[in-house]
Amino acid sequence: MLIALLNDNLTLLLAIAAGVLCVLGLQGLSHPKTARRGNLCAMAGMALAIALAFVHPSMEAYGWVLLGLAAGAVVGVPLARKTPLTSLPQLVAVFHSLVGLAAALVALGMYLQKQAFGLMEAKLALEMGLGAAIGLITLTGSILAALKLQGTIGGRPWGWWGRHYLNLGLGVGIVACTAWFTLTFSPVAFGLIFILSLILGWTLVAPIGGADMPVVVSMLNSYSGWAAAATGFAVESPLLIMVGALVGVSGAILSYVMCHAMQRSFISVILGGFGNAEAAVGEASTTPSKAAALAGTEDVAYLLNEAEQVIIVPGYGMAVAQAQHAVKALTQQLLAKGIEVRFAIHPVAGRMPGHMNVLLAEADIPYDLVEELEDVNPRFAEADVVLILGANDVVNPAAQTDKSSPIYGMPVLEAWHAKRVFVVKRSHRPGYAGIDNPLFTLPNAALVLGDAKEIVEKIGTALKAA
Amino acid sequence: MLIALLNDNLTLLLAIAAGVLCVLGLQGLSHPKTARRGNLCAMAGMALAIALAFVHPSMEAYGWVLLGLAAGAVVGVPLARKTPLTSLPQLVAVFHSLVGLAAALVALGMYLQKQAFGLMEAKLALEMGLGAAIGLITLTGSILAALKLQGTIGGRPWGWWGRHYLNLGLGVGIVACTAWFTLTFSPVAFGLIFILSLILGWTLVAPIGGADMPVVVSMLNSYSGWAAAATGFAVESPLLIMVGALVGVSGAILSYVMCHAMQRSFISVILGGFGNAEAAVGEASTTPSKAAALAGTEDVAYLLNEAEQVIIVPGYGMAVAQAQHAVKALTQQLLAKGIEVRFAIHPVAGRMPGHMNVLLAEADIPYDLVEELEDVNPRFAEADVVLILGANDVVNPAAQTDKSSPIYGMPVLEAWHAKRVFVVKRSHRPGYAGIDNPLFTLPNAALVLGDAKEIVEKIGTALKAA
Amino acid sequence: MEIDIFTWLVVVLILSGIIGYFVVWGVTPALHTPLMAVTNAISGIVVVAAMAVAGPSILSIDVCAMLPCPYPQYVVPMQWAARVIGVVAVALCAVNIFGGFAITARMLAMYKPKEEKKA
Amino acid sequence: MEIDIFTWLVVVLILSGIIGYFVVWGVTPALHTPLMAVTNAISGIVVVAAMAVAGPSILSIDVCAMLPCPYPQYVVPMQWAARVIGVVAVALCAVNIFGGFAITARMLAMYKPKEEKKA
Ligand SMILES: NC(=O)c1ccc[n+]([C@@H]2O[C@H](COP(=O)([O-])OP(=O)(O)OC[C@H]3O[C@@H](n4cnc5c(N)ncnc54)[C@H](OP(=O)(O)O)[C@@H]3O)[C@@H](O)[C@H]2O)c1
Ligand SMILES: NC(=O)c1ccc[n+]([C@@H]2O[C@H](COP(=O)([O-])OP(=O)(O)OC[C@H]3O[C@@H](n4cnc5c(N)ncnc54)[C@H](OP(=O)(O)O)[C@@H]3O)[C@@H](O)[C@H]2O)c1
Repeated sequence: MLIALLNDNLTLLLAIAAGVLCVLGLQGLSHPKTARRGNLCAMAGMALAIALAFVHPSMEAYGWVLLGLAAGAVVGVPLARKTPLTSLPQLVAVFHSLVGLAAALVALGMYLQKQAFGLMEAKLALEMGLGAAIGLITLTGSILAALKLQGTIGGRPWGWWGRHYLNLGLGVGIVACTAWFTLTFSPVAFGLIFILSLILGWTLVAPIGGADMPVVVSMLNSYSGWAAAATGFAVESPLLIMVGALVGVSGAILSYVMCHAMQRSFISVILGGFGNAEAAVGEASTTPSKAAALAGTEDVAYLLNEAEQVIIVPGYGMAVAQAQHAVKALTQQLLAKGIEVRFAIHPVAGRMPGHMNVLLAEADIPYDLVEELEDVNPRFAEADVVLILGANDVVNPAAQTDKSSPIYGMPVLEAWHAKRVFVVKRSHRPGYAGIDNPLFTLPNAALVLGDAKEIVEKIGTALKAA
Repeated sequence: MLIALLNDNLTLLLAIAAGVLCVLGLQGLSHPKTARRGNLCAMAGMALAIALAFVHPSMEAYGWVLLGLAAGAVVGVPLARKTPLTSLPQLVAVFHSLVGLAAALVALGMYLQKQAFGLMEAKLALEMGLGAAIGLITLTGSILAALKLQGTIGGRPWGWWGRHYLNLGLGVGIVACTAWFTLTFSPVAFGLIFILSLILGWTLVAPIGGADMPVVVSMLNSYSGWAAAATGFAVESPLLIMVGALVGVSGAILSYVMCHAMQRSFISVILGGFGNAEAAVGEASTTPSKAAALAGTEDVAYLLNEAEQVIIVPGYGMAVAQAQHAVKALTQQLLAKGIEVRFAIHPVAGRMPGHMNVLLAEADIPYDLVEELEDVNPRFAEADVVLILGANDVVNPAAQTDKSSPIYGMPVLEAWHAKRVFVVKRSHRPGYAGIDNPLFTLPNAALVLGDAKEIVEKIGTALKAA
Repeated sequence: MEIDIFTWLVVVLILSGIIGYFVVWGVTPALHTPLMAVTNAISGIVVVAAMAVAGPSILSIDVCAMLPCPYPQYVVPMQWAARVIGVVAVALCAVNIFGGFAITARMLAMYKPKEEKKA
Repeated sequence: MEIDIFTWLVVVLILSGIIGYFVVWGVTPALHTPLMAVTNAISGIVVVAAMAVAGPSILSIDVCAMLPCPYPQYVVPMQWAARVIGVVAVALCAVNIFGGFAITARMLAMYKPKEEKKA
């Protein structure tokens, strides 16, 4: 029979210790130097948590539990090892869905166990209903987000006018069923909570455009944390509550940071208003309005060779092309010629916060060449050449000039102030937000069409010849 | 009869809310903009705490308690309003002593109350013993620190060889009496805890030199917090524990910051080792070894007038002379002439962390002229004139050159790199650490003898004439 | 002293939320991706609850003599169902934990000691 | 579920200590003096305990019929002594609280809005 997790003073203190280790884990991320130590702390915390669950007096089915853990490890580790870094956002979304499902299953399992002996209580029913609802919303929401990110279903938002009423109705339905369940412990009510939550997760995320998926993923991260916390109340585990709150707060803060960097309100993202505008513009702008100048790799190499200051702006395209190592080689060539090279990182370049930093770090590009938005923007005016590698929205001047643009107000990298701007991309298609970029047709700008990695390599070869 | 403070769920949550308000109070200090709002939060937290104590079911003697509160307010507010800013460290030390005494009195009161009904318990006795001991150590330690800071008793450390053994003996005695008290609730044991703790507070602080008093004050701040936390365990109040821990950690971190800025180990400060060396050197160095050049206020004004970049280094002397407003006026004169002015702030300039910042803020000197050690040090080489106003130890080059100096290793403001250095002070006497300053006899340096305020005003007048 | 455990758990929630606030704002933006990965891993903490569901021994129908079992004939099957569900939940969480830490480690391995000079 | 209140209080101590660590390191060095002043003020929180000592009503000697009073003749004087001691402690803490906040306010009043531009 299930015994509540809190059984003695020592276990409580050890559980808190496990939670503190997780805090130290996040604390380690305050600096790259301590980050790996932090990760080890978090691992130790989780190991301690699992160990405590193992020595719990009610634990009997060691074999079964070990089987479950082993199965998870066998699936999880290769997944983590093999997934290309560009698919990380999807993978993270999938992982969130698993936690959501697990929280719902825990609620279901507890219900079966308690009902078997006729031991359900109202307070427990409330907590279980809450845990299951948050968990299942996370489940379908994350799956949909992952599919949108993967491109399996179009990132196109679902613009039906009635969607807000539908969501509201589903929300009210879940609350009502939870109340019903709390009072009667009826399996029908519990089942309805499951079904309605599954639907709500989907309909919440469906209206949101693909461009906003990273915010959604972060929000679902937060939800998965609150699902864990709700489960913690049901099983009376302060550890679950502590770690759940950490995760919940972390996801919320990251969503906030992203929305802030895109200069948009969280509410408008969640209600999917932006997604709409984007869809409309996106369709119109698959062909550029004015012809953009084109340039060849030799042109770029020639001008780089003449330059004194070069700024490289990496974007999502660099990640897709896995061009970071080629970029590193090019950087070394330029530095060897005494040319000053900087990397300009926009906070939402790529598809996750810090995405570009991870890639540049992978290629071992020195940290001190990398600059953030505020520091680098004044420097564009002095730059001779700006090389934009698969970035688009984050260098879009419309954000400053075109009030009707959906990204109006978002701070961008002001690459256009430089003497020469080269944009490496494969086509005339717009970036993730689906909007035209007037930068490409400016007189000092030219497109270099092709895969970022190949182009950078060709520039390198041409530069060697120069 | 005394009822434990934790009596129902709502009170617990409200108490935590009061604690959270105090956290918000400290959080507000992360920026001057939010600091006043923070102070209001902390006030609200304390008000809520007092209100909760008032509505507690066991509360009967409203009149008495109100009397106590009123008496405290009548004494505290004028004290806080009238004390000159230079005496703040002493005042803070005195306040710590009050909290320490209050914690000890609470323990005594509880003991009387419990004993009256024969309701003492071992756990309670242990917590009360601990609270009383920490509180009383804080009491005498703080009083002695305040007296040393005030200069009523000399800052001279007490160098008796046996002091470490005495302290150790007293500590062991307190532990033994606490054990005895826990087992027997004997009033004799309790009394001995009181007496030994009072002595220990004194003998702990006596060996520490005057120069280290600010560290000691901060450490006693920490102790007063831990005394509150120990009391919190005795009365079972999570609020006392929460706020006590905040204060305890804050004091410890401030001590650490100060020791770090002075490049010395906390242990050596507490054991009073530094104090000794200082005493020896201090006596030898009341007369300068080489003759320092002297300069008049007209010389200073002339060179200031010619300068392009001026750096002002304020120190304790500026606080003593209350020269900040005169400095502000001088700064405006210089700025009006197109001369660049900066203020260089050493983290331990003055007698408390942030002392100089408070004074400059009081005189309304713009925040962006004020620079910290690391930022300003590279700039001294470009400065035409450095004006040192009552600073001494924080500009002592011996910290970098003289391995035998007690301040060797402490980061200092490298004023000597400037073209001309003027040091405003009243005499040839050394600074707080009691050691000679070779800067004064360098060829590019000169002393301007007199009170900082008068000198600065004279320089201003001379500058107007120039 | 009639404080419910529930209230204490609320206290833990409040204090942990505050800790989370501070610790997350302290994370450098360059490490926001590893942060997402590591919070993903630790959200697998639900494994503790899953183990509590999967772990208990299966009681026989005799227990219904003492407890108000509503459907005595299903007492054993329901417990087995709970165990299977619990094990599945354990496995799901384990994917998260192992996968999340592996991804984090993989990302952090890119921030090599060489870059650590920028303190 | 035999968790002592004491253990929960230890949990509060640990979590609050962590919060204190983060919040204090977040204080800008320029405000370290006001920080000392405000922590000084809030350390007057001992007033809560002092009020608990000063506040209870004085029970008459009759109570010794139910409680194991060791010195029945002193039951009332001891309670009065506790009350007086409690009131003194309340006053001491009040000096701290009012004085500490007043000093902090006085110092912070110097950081005027004009300086707030440096965000
Ligand atoms: N980082 C985050 O946390 C985050 C969060 C939320 C939203 N977002 C959104 O994501 C976007 C990020 O901006 P961004 O400038 O980095 O990317 P972007 O605007 O999506 O543009 C990426 C560009 O890379 C090009 N590209 C794709 N594959 C390429 C390849 N193999 N070689 C060369 N070029 C390639 C694409 O053009 P072609 O197809 O023509 O090649 C595209 O124009 C913003 O809209 C931002 O709001 C990011
Ligand atoms: N700030 C902190 O938190 C803190 C903490 C711990 C220790 N300390 C210690 O305090 C010291 C601070 O260094 P500091 O350079 O600011 O001060 P200092 O080394 O104590 O020197 C102050 C100087 O001001 C002069 N002075 C005093 N009254 C004056 C007046 N009315 N007009 C003009 N000059 C006057 C004194 O010389 P005359 O007597 O000749 O005038 C003295 O040389 C360091 O030793 C530091 O370690 C500070």
